[in-house]
Amino acid sequence: MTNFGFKLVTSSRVNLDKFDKEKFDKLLKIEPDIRICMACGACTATCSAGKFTETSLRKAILLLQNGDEKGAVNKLIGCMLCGKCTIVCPRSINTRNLINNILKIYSK
Amino acid sequence: MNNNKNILIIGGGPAGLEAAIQLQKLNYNIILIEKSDHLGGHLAEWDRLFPDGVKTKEILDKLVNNLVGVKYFLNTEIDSINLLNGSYNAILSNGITILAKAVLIASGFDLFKAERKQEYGYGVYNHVISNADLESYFKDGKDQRVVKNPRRVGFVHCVGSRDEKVGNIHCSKVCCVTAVKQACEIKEKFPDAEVFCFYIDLRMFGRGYEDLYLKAQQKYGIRFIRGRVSEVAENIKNELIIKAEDTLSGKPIQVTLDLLVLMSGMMNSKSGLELGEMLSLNKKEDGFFECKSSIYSQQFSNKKGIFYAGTCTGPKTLPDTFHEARSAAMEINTYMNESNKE
Amino acid sequence: MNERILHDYNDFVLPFLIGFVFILTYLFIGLVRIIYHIPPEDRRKLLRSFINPRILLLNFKDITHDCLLHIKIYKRNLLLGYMHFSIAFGWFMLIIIGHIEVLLYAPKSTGWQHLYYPIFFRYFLEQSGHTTLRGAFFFFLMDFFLLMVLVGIGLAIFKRVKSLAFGMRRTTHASFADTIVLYCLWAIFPLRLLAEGFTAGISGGSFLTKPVNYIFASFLGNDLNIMPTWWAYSISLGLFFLALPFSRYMHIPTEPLLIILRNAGLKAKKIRKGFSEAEIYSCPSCGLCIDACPMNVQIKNLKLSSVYYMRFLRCHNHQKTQRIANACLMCGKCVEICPVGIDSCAIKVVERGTMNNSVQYDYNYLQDGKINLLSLLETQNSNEIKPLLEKEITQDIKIANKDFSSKNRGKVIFFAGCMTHITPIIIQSMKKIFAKAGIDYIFADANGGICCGRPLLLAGKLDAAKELIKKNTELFKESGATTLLVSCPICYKIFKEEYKLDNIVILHHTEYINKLINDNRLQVRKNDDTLVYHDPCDLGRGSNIYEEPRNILLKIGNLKKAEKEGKESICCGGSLGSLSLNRGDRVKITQKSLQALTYCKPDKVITACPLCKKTFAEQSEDIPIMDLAEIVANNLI
Amino acid sequence: MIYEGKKKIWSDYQKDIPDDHFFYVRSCIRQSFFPASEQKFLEICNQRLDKDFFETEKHTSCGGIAFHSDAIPIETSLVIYGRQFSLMNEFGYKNFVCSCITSFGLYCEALEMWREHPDLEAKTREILWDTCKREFTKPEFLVHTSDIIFKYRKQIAALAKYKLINSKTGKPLKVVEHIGCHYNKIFPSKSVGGAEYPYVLAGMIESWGGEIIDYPERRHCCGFGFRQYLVKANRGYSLSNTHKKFESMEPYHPDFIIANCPGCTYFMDRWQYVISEMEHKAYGEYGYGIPVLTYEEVAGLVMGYNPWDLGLQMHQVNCEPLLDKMGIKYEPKEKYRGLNNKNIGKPALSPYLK
Repeated sequence: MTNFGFKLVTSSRVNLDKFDKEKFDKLLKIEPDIRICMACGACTATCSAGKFTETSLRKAILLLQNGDEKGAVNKLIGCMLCGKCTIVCPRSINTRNLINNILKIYSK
Repeated sequence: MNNNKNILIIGGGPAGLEAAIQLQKLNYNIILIEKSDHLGGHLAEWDRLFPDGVKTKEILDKLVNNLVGVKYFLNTEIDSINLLNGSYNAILSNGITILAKAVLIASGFDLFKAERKQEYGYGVYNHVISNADLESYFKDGKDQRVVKNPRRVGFVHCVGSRDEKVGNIHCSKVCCVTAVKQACEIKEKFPDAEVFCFYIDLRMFGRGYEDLYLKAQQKYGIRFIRGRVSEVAENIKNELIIKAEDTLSGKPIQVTLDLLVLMSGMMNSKSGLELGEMLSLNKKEDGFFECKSSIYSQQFSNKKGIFYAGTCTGPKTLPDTFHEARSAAMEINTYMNESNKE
Repeated sequence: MNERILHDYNDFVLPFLIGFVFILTYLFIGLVRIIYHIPPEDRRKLLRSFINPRILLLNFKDITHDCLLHIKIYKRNLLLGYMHFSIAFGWFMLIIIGHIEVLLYAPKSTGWQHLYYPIFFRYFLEQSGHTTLRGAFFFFLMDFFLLMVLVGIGLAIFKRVKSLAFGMRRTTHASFADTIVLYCLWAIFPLRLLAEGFTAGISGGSFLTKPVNYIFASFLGNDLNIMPTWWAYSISLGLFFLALPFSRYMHIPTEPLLIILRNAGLKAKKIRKGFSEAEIYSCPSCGLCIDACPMNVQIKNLKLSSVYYMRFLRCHNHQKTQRIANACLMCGKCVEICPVGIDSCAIKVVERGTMNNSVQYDYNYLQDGKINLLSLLETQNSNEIKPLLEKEITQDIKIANKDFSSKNRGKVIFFAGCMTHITPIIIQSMKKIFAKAGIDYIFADANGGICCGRPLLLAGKLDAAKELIKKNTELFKESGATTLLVSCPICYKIFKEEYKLDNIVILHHTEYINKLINDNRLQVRKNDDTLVYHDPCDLGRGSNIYEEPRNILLKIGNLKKAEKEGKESICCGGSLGSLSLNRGDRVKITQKSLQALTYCKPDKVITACPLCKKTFAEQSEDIPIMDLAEIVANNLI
Repeated sequence: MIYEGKKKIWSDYQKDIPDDHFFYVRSCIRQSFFPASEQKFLEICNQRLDKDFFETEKHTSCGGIAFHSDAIPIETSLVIYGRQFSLMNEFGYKNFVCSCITSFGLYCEALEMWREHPDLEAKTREILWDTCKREFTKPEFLVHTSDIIFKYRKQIAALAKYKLINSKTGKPLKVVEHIGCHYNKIFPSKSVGGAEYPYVLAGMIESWGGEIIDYPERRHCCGFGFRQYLVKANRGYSLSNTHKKFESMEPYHPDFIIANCPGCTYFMDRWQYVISEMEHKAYGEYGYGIPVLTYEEVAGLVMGYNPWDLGLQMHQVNCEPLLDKMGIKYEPKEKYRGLNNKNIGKPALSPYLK
């Protein structure tokens, strides 16, 4: 093929039609709290691991809902389960159980 | 009859009706005029009310039943009105002339015309409807634009509100919670549908609103996406393809919908504005009438003997409107007593 | 009386023999299984324990205390204790004396006879002439212990009807096997009484059997009834043995084994095999842990208590065991009050491991040089660190760390912990105390630290936990300090149990403050506030610190007792131990725990754990919840 | 799609276009790549419809490409526009028509700027006088050549030899209309039909018998975007935009694309070749591409001009299938014969694009 010196760039747009409902429902069965997050970011702000690395439950939840499973996992693998987020969450989401199960269902 | 007891109420919506009822109790002669062919204003087109889904009919029946003895004309507008030694002399479109000591303007609001936001394709695409359309669908289930068992339904908040492009920088206050209410109702009607709400800010300011929001997430699994829908298109199957950004994850998103509901905001009503011209009433930049004081005396206009109630002075919830109607009645009563003493 | 055997065998002993032989073989196989599943190093431990006199003595003591005398249960409730004691001890003595009799009076008896003579001796014995003193003595003893057992049985039956009298609010539902064994147990001794009663005319008897003999003989002819009663007696015994392995009463033979294993220093390594199997069969399903479990505030959660956990483990219902393992708060109360001393929490952690240890994690960020003591800590003269921190390259930082730590020989290093960072008042109070006592300390995680690893450990993510432990250990050693001071019991427990910090002394601030006061480096003023102290799970039951906080509080206000405290204290509900328990369930626990604390309407509730403080504070409107450090700081002179 | 709804919106964007007497300026890209289009535009307007469209060799490029790639400052550009307008004035015209969308956008913007910033206008006026000794003036009407063809669409239809109808099936041809962004997205009010549902090309297609198809990415830019194309490193973005549009219109099987912007016409045509090389994919039927025509070319075909006189051979994508559909007679071997009978050579073809 002729080399043009440039290529098609893939779009960064997320297509929600392609969202994997099955996996997500599995997660919902174990920890329905994921639905009630209002993305206030308190968890991320207080996160012990967040001080050193890209850990953010808030982002992970959003990425997951946008079908970016790998991205979500990467935002959580630094978690030390210390539980600060559970305490600051205004919606009292059971964050540790959520994190643990997201990693269980979506990693590798 | 005694003109000193005449009060002209303009607008047969919740504000007008409630004020009429209260003033009637104080033995004034009320003349209420309504431009449309029915009482109740927008309330009559709505199905259920936030936050707890009360049927509008209950409220409406209450109002109309308590209306006994109030003279009202439907399909009637003001042709001309002017001050005539201390009273307002109004000539109605049905030929009748009224001399009233006080005039209560309860002319209410017009819903923003969704088609003005062309990128959303209201009136152009087959499955784009407005919040009002959805309410009437909930009432009679007739609207053909709503497909059977939609897979995905979207709600666009702030259509014609907080939008300089259409000249409305103001927030219409009630659309957020209305959207959440309607989203829940959609899920009740179509449990398998995925529902998305596209918002700029969620303004759950009222009592019970936040609970409704939580319920929408928890019970109905409605997805709230912070980001304004930028464009809507139709694919070859006549489904809607909408583009927005999930600003919280900073990702542009696209989703195919079977139904898109536009949350049209509130604007001062056209007829109200015309009346404002006739009486040279002050407006604010948002197009709604200016109250004498935005904090203390909301019921007073810049003209003696002319009072306001309801959404003609800015977007309001129904409870707000009823409070205003009642306090307007009180103010008018005081005004009548004083001016009759003179 | 001298040996005069009427018959040396009768068919009625068969049911007993069958049952007895069956249970012996069953126990033998079970024992082999358990030993087989114990990991080699533990087996060695076990063997060593047999040649260690101290442990042997301990075994003897524990077995008599727990299996015969049931001391623990006495402590709970006298009646309940006596019931267990009388049945266990009485029966035990009947067996012993039975054997002695056989040895004395039937020395010629053959092997098989050795099995059933001691049980049915009265049937095979004929008394001739008048009773010798020695004979009478044995007759008396046998009747005495029979009576003792019968009283126990009586109580047991009564307990069925009215368990509250025995201090038990809730008990477990008995399985089919349980009921059979139970009814056999109830039947055995009354039947024995009847049998021996009928035979007493011939075999002789004492204050119990003789009267029975007279009464019955008087209105029903004697000889007719002898055989049926002996048969019934033997059958009930046989049935008892046959059903035993499938019933909760399996704990009777298993418990001694458990005691031996435990004293040998063994711990649960697998969910259902080896040591934990011994624990599973030792569980008598007494249900004491149902009342102990904080989750019992909700009926729907009753089945989350340890007794059910052990049960579901026993019948391999892992769906249920996993559910319980995930929910458990790990407050350790059930372990504390368990009469058999089963550490169900340890098994739960093992089970969590099977679910979570493999869950992905990535702590590489701990290894890149960026995280070092200097970047995290703060001292009074932090201006001395700043220039060091300017240094970018990790090498320099290492050097900087070195000369820094050399400065800190003998200093106190204060580790607040994650939880304490969201209750800053505790940190402020500690700083105040340091200042007052003029202590030169370094604040290890002033700018946020690394989690201690206990939450991971509790979640069963052992490998992950190890990485955090490794990094923290590094940092502490780097610091050059000799005392590690902690404000969070969660951290404290794991520092004590899992960290190898060599010669660094680990103290919780309750111990430390107590020491400062005793050394007169701190003075506190006394006022007449009534205080109640809440024992945090990990500090009290977890680390056995009960006295220090109370000593301090006695000096500050007048300390009242909580409804339940010390070993009995109820978890605050915020515990990181539970994974799946959601807000709704936790709040109910918190409220109940708070009730128990405030039933005497104290002015303040004091605790020594940031998590407890936070959890209670959310639910307590009028009574302030304070950390111990806080109240001390407020009352410094 | 509700047609009435669209019509309603179109009615909100009526642009008054004078009927006659225009000063005509050319497009750099068009006169080099589709010269026939501009030549035929004048021919159609002046001879066939006998209107008065005047052009002079004195006019220059608007400098738009230089401007958009930050090569010249705004002041310079404004003076260039000023000079064009004063030329118009000099020859006694009041209506200004340009054949380039970039220019059209810039002229609109200039007029707007001058209106909002009188000081800027004064400056332009001054420099224009100092440099060219010319009087600064503004046109009464500023239109684009596609506006003109739109205005005359009915007359053209009256003169039509062919319709945009598939002569074999009798069905209307499916047409994708693509509007240059700078025609209506900057000043929707200055366009025919507005930005969301532009009518300028749709109107022509309608009145010549074709059927407009409305595909999801119709709003999308062709991708030229100056910097995106001119800087090679960014060219991938330029290409990807076109690719996105083609992917989106593919299921509708359009017979051809009509565009009113020089850049769009050029890139949507040429990129089809590049995509076929990269993706091994052609978007038309039977391995052909989708022809991308200028409105003059379409008008010309409808009026029965010889496709080769219209310069259809200058396109990368072969237009024969379209001509066959419309039932237009043409001489295959004439295709690449230049005016001077020399062969002008054919464009390179990829194995994946007929």
